[in-house]
Amino acid sequence: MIPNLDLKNIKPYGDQTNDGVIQLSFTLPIPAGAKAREAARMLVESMGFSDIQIVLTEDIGEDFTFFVIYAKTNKYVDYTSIKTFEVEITKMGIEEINDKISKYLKRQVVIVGATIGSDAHTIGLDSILNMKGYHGDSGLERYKAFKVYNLGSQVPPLELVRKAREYKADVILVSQIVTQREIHIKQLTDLVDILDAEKLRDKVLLIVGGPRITHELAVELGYDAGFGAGTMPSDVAAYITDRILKRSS
Amino acid sequence: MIPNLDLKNIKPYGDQTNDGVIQLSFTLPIPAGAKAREAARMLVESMGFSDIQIVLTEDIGEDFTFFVIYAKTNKYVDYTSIKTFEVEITKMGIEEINDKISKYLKRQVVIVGATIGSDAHTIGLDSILNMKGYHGDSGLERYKAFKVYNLGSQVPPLELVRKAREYKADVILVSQIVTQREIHIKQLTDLVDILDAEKLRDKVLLIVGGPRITHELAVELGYDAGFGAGTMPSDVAAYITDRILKRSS
Amino acid sequence: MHLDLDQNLVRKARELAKAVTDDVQKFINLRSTDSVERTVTRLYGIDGVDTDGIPLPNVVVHDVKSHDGLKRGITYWIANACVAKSMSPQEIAESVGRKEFSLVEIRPQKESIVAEKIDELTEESIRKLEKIKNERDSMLETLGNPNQPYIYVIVATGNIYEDVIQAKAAVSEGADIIAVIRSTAQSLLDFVPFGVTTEGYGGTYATQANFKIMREALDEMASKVGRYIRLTNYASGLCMPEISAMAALEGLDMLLNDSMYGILFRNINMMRTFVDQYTSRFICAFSHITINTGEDNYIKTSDPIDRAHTVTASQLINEQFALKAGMKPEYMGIGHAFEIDPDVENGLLYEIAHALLTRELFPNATPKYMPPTRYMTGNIFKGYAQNTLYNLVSIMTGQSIHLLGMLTEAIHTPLVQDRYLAISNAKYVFNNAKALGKDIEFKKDGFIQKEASRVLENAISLLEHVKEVGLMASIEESVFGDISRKMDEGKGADGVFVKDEDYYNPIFDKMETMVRGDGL
Amino acid sequence: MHLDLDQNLVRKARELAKAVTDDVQKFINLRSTDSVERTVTRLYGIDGVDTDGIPLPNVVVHDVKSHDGLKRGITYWIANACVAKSMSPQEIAESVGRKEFSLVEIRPQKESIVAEKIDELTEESIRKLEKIKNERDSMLETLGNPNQPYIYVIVATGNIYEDVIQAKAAVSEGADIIAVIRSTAQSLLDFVPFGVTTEGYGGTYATQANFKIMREALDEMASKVGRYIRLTNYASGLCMPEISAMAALEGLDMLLNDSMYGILFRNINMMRTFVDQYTSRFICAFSHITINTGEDNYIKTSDPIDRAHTVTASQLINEQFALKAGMKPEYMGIGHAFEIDPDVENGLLYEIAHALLTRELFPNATPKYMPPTRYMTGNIFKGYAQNTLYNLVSIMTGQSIHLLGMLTEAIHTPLVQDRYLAISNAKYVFNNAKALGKDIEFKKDGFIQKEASRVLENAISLLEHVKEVGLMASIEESVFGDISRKMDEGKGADGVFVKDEDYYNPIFDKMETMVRGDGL
Ligand code: B12
Ligand code: B12
Ligand SMILES: Cc1ncc(COP(=O)(O)O)c(C=O)c1O
Ligand SMILES: Cc1ncc(COP(=O)(O)O)c(C=O)c1O
Repeated sequence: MIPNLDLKNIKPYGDQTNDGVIQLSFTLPIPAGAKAREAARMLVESMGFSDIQIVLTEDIGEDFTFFVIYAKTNKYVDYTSIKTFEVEITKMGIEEINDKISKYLKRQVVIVGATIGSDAHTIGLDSILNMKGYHGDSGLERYKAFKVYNLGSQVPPLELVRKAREYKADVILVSQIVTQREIHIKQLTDLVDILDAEKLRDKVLLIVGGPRITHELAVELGYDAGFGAGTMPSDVAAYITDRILKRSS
Repeated sequence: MIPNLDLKNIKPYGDQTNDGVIQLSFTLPIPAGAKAREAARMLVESMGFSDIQIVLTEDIGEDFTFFVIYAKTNKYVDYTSIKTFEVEITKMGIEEINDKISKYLKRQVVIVGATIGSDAHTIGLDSILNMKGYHGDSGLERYKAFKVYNLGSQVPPLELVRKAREYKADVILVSQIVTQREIHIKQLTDLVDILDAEKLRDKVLLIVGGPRITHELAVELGYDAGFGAGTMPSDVAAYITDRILKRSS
Repeated sequence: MHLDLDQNLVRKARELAKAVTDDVQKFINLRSTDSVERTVTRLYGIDGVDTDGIPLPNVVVHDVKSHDGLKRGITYWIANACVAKSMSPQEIAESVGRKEFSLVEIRPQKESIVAEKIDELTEESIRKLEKIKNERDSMLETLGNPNQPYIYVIVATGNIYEDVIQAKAAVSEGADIIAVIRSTAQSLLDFVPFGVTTEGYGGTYATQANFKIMREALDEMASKVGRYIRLTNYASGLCMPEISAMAALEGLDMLLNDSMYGILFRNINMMRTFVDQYTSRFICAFSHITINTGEDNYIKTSDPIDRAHTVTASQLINEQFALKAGMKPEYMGIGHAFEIDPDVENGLLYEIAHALLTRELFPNATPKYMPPTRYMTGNIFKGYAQNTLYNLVSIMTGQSIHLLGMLTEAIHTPLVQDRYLAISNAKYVFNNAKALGKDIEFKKDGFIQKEASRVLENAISLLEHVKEVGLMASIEESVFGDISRKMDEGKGADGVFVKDEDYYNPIFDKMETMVRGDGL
Repeated sequence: MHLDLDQNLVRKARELAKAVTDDVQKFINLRSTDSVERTVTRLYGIDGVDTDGIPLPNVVVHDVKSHDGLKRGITYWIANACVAKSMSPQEIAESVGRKEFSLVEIRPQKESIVAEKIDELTEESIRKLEKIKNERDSMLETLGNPNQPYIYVIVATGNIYEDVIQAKAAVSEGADIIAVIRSTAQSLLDFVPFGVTTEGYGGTYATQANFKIMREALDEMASKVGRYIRLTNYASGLCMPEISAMAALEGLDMLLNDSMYGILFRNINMMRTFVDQYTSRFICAFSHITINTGEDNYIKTSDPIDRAHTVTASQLINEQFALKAGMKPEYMGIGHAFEIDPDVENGLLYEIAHALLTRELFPNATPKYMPPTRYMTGNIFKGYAQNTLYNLVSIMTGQSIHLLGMLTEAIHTPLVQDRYLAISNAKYVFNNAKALGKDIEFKKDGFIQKEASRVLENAISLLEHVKEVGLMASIEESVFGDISRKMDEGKGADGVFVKDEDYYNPIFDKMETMVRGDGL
């Protein structure tokens, strides 16, 4: 780290310590020109920026104006006070997991996975579940400790819950990739509501993943955990193992 | 323009009218990870953003973390109230200018130009002064109405003032390109101070230009006008003509 | 720039693909589907919804089907009802919608009069389609075709009015083609939504009303910018042929239309898709609508280098299916994509080899080249660099339809400025590297030439296998996109039926003859 | 990838450049300058400032000059004083700084003793330089040379400590070369500032203390990343040879050093620059410091296509001057740039032709390729695309030293993330297009081959003219960079003098012999 950095006053670093430089770009729905530039400047100023350099003002057609701006923020964060809210994972190897599960649970953990609702993106979930895994990290199917049912895509929440019951699932893994107009929130909430209604919620470990998912959001929606972009299957495996063993003990 | 736009509440347009979407990028001098991400989120939130999507968190070495973020601002601007502060120019052709000057001033306007102080960037000033001009728009030397002395680069302010007196300049054109650590402010202020001290300030039209110059800044520093990126020589010519004729009448 | 392909291999590949599709076409010829029949009703002018919001084409076809009359084809029933009730097909449909009567229960009218009615309706419908097509063709001629590669961008706000705003901005920046992306999972709806829509997820519903609104907006822009602007939508999923008909009626220029996409990526029943794609394609052929095939999707789920030959094999299959539907090569937007992991050493050389292979295998087609998507990340700057190289490969290898990559591909559907940035990138690169393809040659048996041959040879092996086991069985074996689909599973299977001996569909017979006959 | 240049033309061009520089070298050989003499004092160990902050090398040389003793060379005076006062050169200089005595007033000591003293000082100094050079060479060998093109980035904060922070980050991201940009207009200072500096405009003052701080930081990083990291600064302006000496003493690897840049772009007196560049270059040759010539600057003020041949002509002149200073081609970073307006049709083909011309004309040199700057704008995205194509041309044409373009070139000196983005862009393109240059050929007499020949032919015509009128007169005619400079004008003219017959400068004589003799 930079020597003598004041951790209570962390600011962006551009060219110099604490200069606060940030790059912004956006479009205003007004015709290009001095007035548009002034509007952009005022907008950025109202966010607490100074030294506002509007480096691009571009007419992008139909009275839209695109701006690129560099400016210095007067905001800072107190790094010492930051609490992060994330899934706690203690890394474990495949063998370690297999051993622990067979020793303490004495049977396979049953995992049901699907992308729900209108979402047809399977690649993310498959990266977690399929043998092949993700970037060289094996998927859950590779673990003897897990029995995986991958239901694929566009599974209606009701159907997923039915299958979970049928397979006596310990864990439900849901993937949500499309987030436009908050459709994922709607679909994820539906699933929790159905699980609640069917009195199954407490019986399963409920996990959601996807590139725009954060653990915080997941917990807010009533899930046990949320996994975001770049998740490794082994992290999910370790988390599941840890929680399933804690529950069963 | 977008139909029925509320001009009193102009917000950025990303995907939908008034969604307020802005792209930001910056670096924090802290190691990558959940804590850094949270710091970035807090910082952006403190600027009045919501729906904060941190789409890139990249370790760029030595405990620097680079972020790319999309978020929605809660700020807006009242477009109807915007006053712009810019040089007023009434476009005039070369012939028109030559005629007017010869008719009313009855002599050539004497113009002295230089990039001052440590600044060696001549291309901008040359674009305004040289015959060749800028993007097909002829430079001031092309106008019969003007007698141009281009002193080149790195001219000490004192020297510039000496030459201006020697040539009996009506107009002084200064260029400033390098702005790091506000060196241009210092050099521009020096020039005004010297002109003041020599009691020449009121006798000349004093104009500054450069990619980071705004009219507002120029006036603040005691100049008559400021010209920014993409200035056309013909605009400068029209401005000079207008002001010189007003003065002489 | 030449790959120096062995022309015997090229011929062989094409023959294999022909053999593969000949087999499937036999199945197709015996069958029709609910959506094919709905398409007929649309061409006879049936539109709108009943009080429950169900589209009248569905109402009518469902009515006949539930009374077991569909195997004869919908045409007879409509014409019979028109004669009996002295109503237009639309009035008939509305009455059925109000449950006033069932078509099958109407007493059969005099055969010659019904036949006359059918001829009259058919004639009228075909004239209408021809008029629209001719208007488009002449507008294209008047305004002139832009240079290739055509700049193709999508709008996907979910709200047709916002789509229009953004499409217009894109056209004024230089877009040649506007594609309105459909709302998530519309392909799985067994009906086409009706009316104007302002809510959608990841796109805007494809409806005829939306088609019309966008077409008008683009025509307005076209005369403003003095350049013909093409409009694109999707004829995929359970309503392939209906959407083709709607597109023909509203003067669209292009449709995403693949002979296998629905099967593989939407888990739609095979037979349903094969039958539907055939009808949708001769409509396109008839109306001069360019199709865009979907091979880009294969290398989203499987490795773009190892499985490059599956793209080639599928392109050849798509071509043969299109030829069977009477389509001329110039209307075939053969799909492929720039999808190799940017971290692969010499990835650019692979991309050049693959892109040029498509170009050289289909010299008279208008290949549709798709941008990087799966290896795009939240690093929008890197994404912009990836798109720069993609644009370069496109201009070097002479692609025809060029879908622009968006720097925010991994984040959201394009913002208005994303599209601007994409267009200016493409314009920069296309102009800056204009003659590059013409000025370079590849080393004889060098990296690029060898890679292209490798892909072609593997495609031939694959096609040989497919020919042996049959296309349907090989789809079960997941040869494409690493995805397996079973013959009689999948959505919409119940919408397929074997035509009776008295099946009668004169409008399609006529269109088929016209597209195949005089090569119109 | 070949341009198929006419090798007779290449030979001819080189001969012309040699003839042009032969003439100038005659002038050079007769003269010395204040800064050449100050360089000698530095090599004899004189450093530091007097109480007014004036560097002691300046103090000493000024002392001798003001007493009219400089034409004999500074060496004699220092050695004489050392003997007389039994002091080291540094002690002597400090005393002069305190105005205790003037060197010229000291009584001449016994000649043989003075001569012995001179030999001793010279020996010691040369041993020191050799030790530093050898240490560098062996560190380079141990850690290994990175692949070419070397990734070269600048730091320019004005504060050496911030520079270090950012340089380290850059190295950990993949930079191979760090250049510390100098503060605006340092080239016009007729002295080298002393000590650590934390304030500068557009860069950080080049001082020996700053060199040392950065060298240490980079060596630390080098062992961390297991890659030799080169350090660069500027030997341009009024202190060319002094900075070369300082760089040699601190183990720098590269210096921006051009035989005409100061004349053209800094309005420094011609003779001053020609003499200074010669000394600075044999120091570089001696210490294995790679020079970077500045032809990129020409096409910042003149048109990059029309005036491309001025770049070529100047490169050949720079090469000849370097050869005269005993420099081996591998230490010649022959400069050129990617500066064509991005809106030019086929601009990329011109860039390829020009870049490859440099590469093929100087097969054993390490060309230094400069990124787009003048057509960079506030559109940072477009800038990133321009840099992507620049990176592509560099890897295709096999450049050696590759200065990275910054997406914010038109805005500010690089932010820490700008450098990261630049490095990742270069790494992406270099890897992705690794073998492209080897896999392609240009059409015989196509666009690129013809363009390269055109430039070479024009360069020959220009050199013919220059040979006729002489280099100095042609500079008056503004043949380079459209800039005219008069023979006896310009800054620093008063620092040039003709050497007396008794001029004596054994350390330089020795270095010259060594670099030229055994080709060390
Ligand atoms: C491939 C792809 C497709 C393929 C999907 C094929 C398939 N079988 O999956 C096809 C072509 C079918 C497709 C279609 C569409 N797509 Co799409 N698609 C993509 C694309 C290019 C890559 C996604 C991907 O595979 N990433 C790689 C995987 C490995 O990453 P990942 O999903 O983030 O998964 C990781 C983590 O998130 C996590 N994770 C994910 N799920 C889970 C689950 C659990 C339990 C856990 C623990 C972890 C976890 O672990 C994974 C490994 O680290 C993205 C753009 C992009 N580059 O991201 C667009 C993208 C996701 N698609 C998008 C859209 C809009 C669509 C469509 C709706 C467009 C349309 N209207 O037609 C359609 C319809 C699909 C539908 N109904 O859902 C948008 C979504 C916008 C948004 N934010 O809402 C994107 C971002 C593109 C864009 N910019 O518009 N798409
Ligand atoms: C060319 C160039 C050089 C050339 C200059 C050659 C010359 N004879 O001018 C050389 C190589 C010498 C050079 C050197 C340096 N440069 Co320089 N250079 C540039 C570059 C690439 C282009 C500038 C240019 O010519 N633009 C084209 C002209 C036409 O545009 P313009 O200047 O904006 O002028 C227009 C308007 O602003 C206006 N205008 C300008 N002046 C005036 C005056 C009047 C009266 C009016 C009415 C209008 C007007 O009208 C013009 C036409 O529209 C820029 C980067 C960039 N792309 O902008 C960096 C840049 C300006 N340079 C920079 C730096 C730091 C330097 C150095 C200090 C680096 C160093 N430490 O060595 C040196 C030293 C120079 C010095 N002492 O000043 C920085 C400045 C950073 C900052 N904001 O402070 C830039 C932005 C590059 C960077 N990102 O680091 N540079
Ligand atoms: C041929 C084809 N149809 C349709 C789509 C779009 O998906 P959906 O099935 O949601 O319409 C694609 C996507 O790339 C495609 O290639
Ligand atoms: C050879 C050479 N020296 C020096 C410089 C830098 O400028 P300055 O004269 O300010 O040191 C350049 C700039 O490109 C250059 O090419």
